[in-house]
Amino acid sequence: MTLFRTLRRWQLLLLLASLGVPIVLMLWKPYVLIEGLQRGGLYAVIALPMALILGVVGIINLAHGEFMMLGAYFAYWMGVYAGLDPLVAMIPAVVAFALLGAITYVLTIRRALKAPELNQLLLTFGMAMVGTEFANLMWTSQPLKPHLSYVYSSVALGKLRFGTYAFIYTAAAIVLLVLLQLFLRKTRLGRAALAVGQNPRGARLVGIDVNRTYLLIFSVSIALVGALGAMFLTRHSVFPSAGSPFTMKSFCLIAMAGIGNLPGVVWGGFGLGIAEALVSSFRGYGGWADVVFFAVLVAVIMGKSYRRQTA
Amino acid sequence: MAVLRTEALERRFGGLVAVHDLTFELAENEILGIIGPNGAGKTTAINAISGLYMPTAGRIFLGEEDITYSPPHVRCHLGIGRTFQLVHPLVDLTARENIMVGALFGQHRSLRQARKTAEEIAAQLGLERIDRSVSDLTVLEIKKLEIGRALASDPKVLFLDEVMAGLNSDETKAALDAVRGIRDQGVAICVVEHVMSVIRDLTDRVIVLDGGTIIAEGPYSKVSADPRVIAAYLGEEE
Amino acid sequence: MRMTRYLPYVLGAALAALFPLFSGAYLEQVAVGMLIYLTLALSWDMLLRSGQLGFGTAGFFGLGSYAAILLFLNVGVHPFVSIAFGGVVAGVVALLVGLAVLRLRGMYFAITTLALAGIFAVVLRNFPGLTGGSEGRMLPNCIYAGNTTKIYWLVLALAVFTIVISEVFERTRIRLALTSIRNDERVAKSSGVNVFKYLVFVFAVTSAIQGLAGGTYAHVFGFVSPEGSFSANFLLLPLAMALLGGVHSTWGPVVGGLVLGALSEYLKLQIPYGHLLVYGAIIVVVTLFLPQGLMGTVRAWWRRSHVTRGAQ
Amino acid sequence: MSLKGKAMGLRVWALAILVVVGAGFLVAAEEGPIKLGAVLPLADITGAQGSKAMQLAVDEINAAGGVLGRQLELIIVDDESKAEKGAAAIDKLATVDNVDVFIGGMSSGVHLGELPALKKYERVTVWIGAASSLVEQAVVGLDWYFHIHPWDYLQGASYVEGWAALQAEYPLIKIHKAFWAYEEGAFGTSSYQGSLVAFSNWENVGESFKSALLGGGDYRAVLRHAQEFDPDLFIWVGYAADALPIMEQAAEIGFTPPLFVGSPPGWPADFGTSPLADGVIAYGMWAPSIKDVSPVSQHFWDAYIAKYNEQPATYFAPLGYTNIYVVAEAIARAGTLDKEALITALEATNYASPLGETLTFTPSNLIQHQGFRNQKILQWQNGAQQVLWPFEYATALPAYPFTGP
Repeated sequence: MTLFRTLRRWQLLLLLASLGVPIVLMLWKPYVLIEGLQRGGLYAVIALPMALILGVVGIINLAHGEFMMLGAYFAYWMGVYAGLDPLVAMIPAVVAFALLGAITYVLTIRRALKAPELNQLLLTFGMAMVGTEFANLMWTSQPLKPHLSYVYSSVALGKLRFGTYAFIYTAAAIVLLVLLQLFLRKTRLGRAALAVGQNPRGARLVGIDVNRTYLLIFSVSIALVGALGAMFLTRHSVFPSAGSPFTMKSFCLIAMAGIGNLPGVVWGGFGLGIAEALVSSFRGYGGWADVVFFAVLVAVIMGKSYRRQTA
Repeated sequence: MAVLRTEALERRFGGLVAVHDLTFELAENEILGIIGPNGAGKTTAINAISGLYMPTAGRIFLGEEDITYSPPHVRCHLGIGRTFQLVHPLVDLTARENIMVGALFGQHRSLRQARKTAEEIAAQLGLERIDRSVSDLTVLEIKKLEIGRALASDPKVLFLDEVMAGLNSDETKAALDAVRGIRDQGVAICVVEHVMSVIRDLTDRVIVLDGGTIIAEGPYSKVSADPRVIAAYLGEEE
Repeated sequence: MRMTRYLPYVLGAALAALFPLFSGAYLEQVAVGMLIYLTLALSWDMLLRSGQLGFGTAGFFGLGSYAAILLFLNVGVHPFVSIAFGGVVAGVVALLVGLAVLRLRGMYFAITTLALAGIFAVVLRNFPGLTGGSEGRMLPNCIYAGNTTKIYWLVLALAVFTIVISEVFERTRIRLALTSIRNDERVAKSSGVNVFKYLVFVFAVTSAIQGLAGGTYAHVFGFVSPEGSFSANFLLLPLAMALLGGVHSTWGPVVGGLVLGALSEYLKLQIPYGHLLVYGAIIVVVTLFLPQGLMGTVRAWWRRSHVTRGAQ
Repeated sequence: MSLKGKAMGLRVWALAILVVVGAGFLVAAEEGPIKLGAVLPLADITGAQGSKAMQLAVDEINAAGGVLGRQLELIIVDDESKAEKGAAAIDKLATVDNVDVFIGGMSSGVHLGELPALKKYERVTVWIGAASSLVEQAVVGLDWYFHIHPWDYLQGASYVEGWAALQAEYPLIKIHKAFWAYEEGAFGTSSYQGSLVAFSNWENVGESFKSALLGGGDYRAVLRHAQEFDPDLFIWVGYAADALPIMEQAAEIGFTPPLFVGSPPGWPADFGTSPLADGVIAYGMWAPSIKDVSPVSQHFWDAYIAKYNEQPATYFAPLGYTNIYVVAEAIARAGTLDKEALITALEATNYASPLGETLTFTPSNLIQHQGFRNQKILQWQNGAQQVLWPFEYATALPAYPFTGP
């Protein structure tokens, strides 16, 4: 009783919807829920490192998807030359991309942090272009994808048959979220990063090495997104422009959740994934999935702004 | 006849009540001081009256007009001018242009008139380097610029939020003269200040806020002796 | 006195207008592309001067393209009328959208405008009866039958029109309003600036310019399609041009547009395979070493050399 | 090998004779190379390999003495897959380089933007790309315009013919119901709509999906709808990036239609190495295996690999090669670069192309000079694409039905 009294009406509606919709879906179109969670997990997990960079370093990394694309190529060639499965190649990818991230930070981002804010947009836009064209020159625009038999494993429950492997994205999103939250709340470095993200000047005053924190967070994020590129490759083809749509999707998710709200990114990803899967589940309406994605996005942002004004 | 009047003004942020039951009047040609410990709700009160925050309850009248729910730019047009606690110069404009903003949008002057108004106000305030970019100006000059910008909108009521903070004694003295000069033009002034000597020398009357509401009101000499006021300030210092 | 002040502009405009006399069709065609992008870059910057980062450029460009072509094909008006209609439609839609979303700030506004562009494309694609669906619509004959010189003048007129609007923004109270909103919105409000009104106004005007550019582009190249007309190129390239040239002024985006437009064409001819890599690398390097953009750097250098000369 | 050598020898001789005859008519003043101006998207593999194959053909012809005693010069300009860049490229080739013939081409969207410029110069244009019938409407009545690639509706008609032939030849194959999954952009939609008309005797259901090329990549909703419909033939029209993921996701939900057809403009490099590929039907104009039945194709294959040390991976490579030879032979036949003579000579084209078929120009629905009209029905078998139809180029028997992994 007290619980309900403390909740406002909209919170109650939201709670009911977030519990009710999955239950209805579970009974009505179970695969929408399953595939929506899988698809949403992919959106969410790829958005998390971008959210981290935006939250702490404060830049919108337009080359985010390109780092993922390069990670996928890395995993592909690790498979060809070293015989590594992409999921195993995530380990060397973390190392390689942490290094790439650190180099990128030292050579470019650090210098741009002092410049007017929008320069970082232009800088990362240029980097995205360099990344795409580098891949294009090296490996042409022809898509590459290794054959992996485990990616189409599935189970059948009665008449319902669905893929199980793609839950790896759902799981990865949740695991990464938990790890990042633990890191940010429980470790010294993480707390320092949070402080820097909220107020770099104040953090510097209390003795935090802001530059080193930026370097760390940027490298970690790029390492993560590089490794996620390898995970992406298991179920998707890689080609030079494979990453750019994910930059946009990630940015949308972060805007929906609000800067610094990592759990919001994950729930938003799941929500959008399910919404898209639901629209697509009606034959002939798949073309409207994008509109649903954008409509949900705009509705959430507008709703939040409205609430902020009335609160 | 009061220039500005509030009735039981309240402003909440979620569960936090920053200002409540704030009722006061500002008379013509009066200099009113608002004092109180940190977090007493002084700046919130100014924000609510100037319209940056909408009040959650109560009423605000400017003269006869009810401005409780008017947007901030309309309140400016009607005659409420203000400065900000931390200086907020418009950094991409020159000093002159900063002042012109008030004249252009507060009083809807033409560009030429606004330029002239800016010159006059700068001269009145003793702001000389009028065509320099803001980054070249001293703290005192920036404070003058902020007062000038507020003044350029030709206010009936002027709120000065800690304009004396960070000035040395000579500068403070110059600033006090400037403020008196503004009052002499027929502008009612409301100053929020931490520096008690300023309040003592400048104000006709003082209201003391604590916990978002008025705990004492009257001339400085009377208020400063009020045990509740002393308690409020002592509470802050421990 | 007055004459000499405007002399450079008159000379520049005359030079631009007479460009076809000493260029061939090729350079005219390149200039047409550059001027379209320059127009978009400038309009994007005009909104940015209010502090609002708009990502709707491609969306309003595409909307204007479609409005112009559909009116032209279905009603048969003069191409100019249909281009103007494209601008009006984009402007009116922006006005309505702006009334709803211009309470948002920062990246929330940016992402919402981006989302709107996505929505336009999908909606137009899903009404194939009118819009031709995914394939789009084609003009039987495009404007001036492809005469590059006339097309150049048309697009130049569009660019000059935009430059004039931008200068009007720069030389009237609008500049002080937008700059104060950008620098400190609370100060602007308290100083009497009707922030919302100015933002909606600027958003509608710049979107209308983008719609005009879209309508012109569609008439010049003779077709509209969801993929072509709403291409992310119409957002990203203008953005890069404005930032590289230097934001918050008329001449920054203009110079950025000319420099990047010429550079991309030159690189393409020099390095057929891989010119985009060099182009991207140049953007990175310029961003790092000229953080104020080209015009900002020139202005700073000019000021510095002036000050030192004054001191001596 | 010897067959190939003989065919090549014949070609070179034929050219040489034409060259000598042509040279006889030549006015001595006509010096300098014959210029061919190509516009292609060089950042895409289609344009990159297409342009390389063009250069290969030009080098071969020049090594054999050129045309009309003059060398060929190939000038390639990147269109960057942008309409305005394509238009500027046409203007550059026409006014700066003063090319004699326009060749090249890829996307319909870019080509629509180039057409105003091409119409301005009215020079002979032999185009290998742009399949949309929207383009056909835009080039009605242009006597100097030659189009090599089949229009979208011609492809549909060709497949109707192919499936009729296959069903007649192999009675086991029966098609009554077809499900079309097409990418939602212009490419997929126009292919689907072009085919709908042609396949009116089937029960057709179509649904669009978002290609991985444009940020999609989840096909399961469409595949489930197809599974519910239970078609005899399932066909997806998308891009190479969709190929393997579609097979995986179909395997995931257990969707195994008797005929599983893919119709991308090119296949990913690894597709054949996946066991999921086995039995997948491919639509296309060309496959490497055609070299087994066509000496020209074999020669092209070997020469391309020898020159560039990579395999042709898209049919735009043999198309680019064809583009040059068609133009060069027509110039040689015409004996002049005069426009009317060249058009007449092009109309008489009869070129045994590396795509297998012999290229001639005949009228299509709206235009006079349409080149290829037929597609091929291929099948992935043991990691390679084999030709099932037309039977004259068949390299393997169909494997039927598709069983999945």
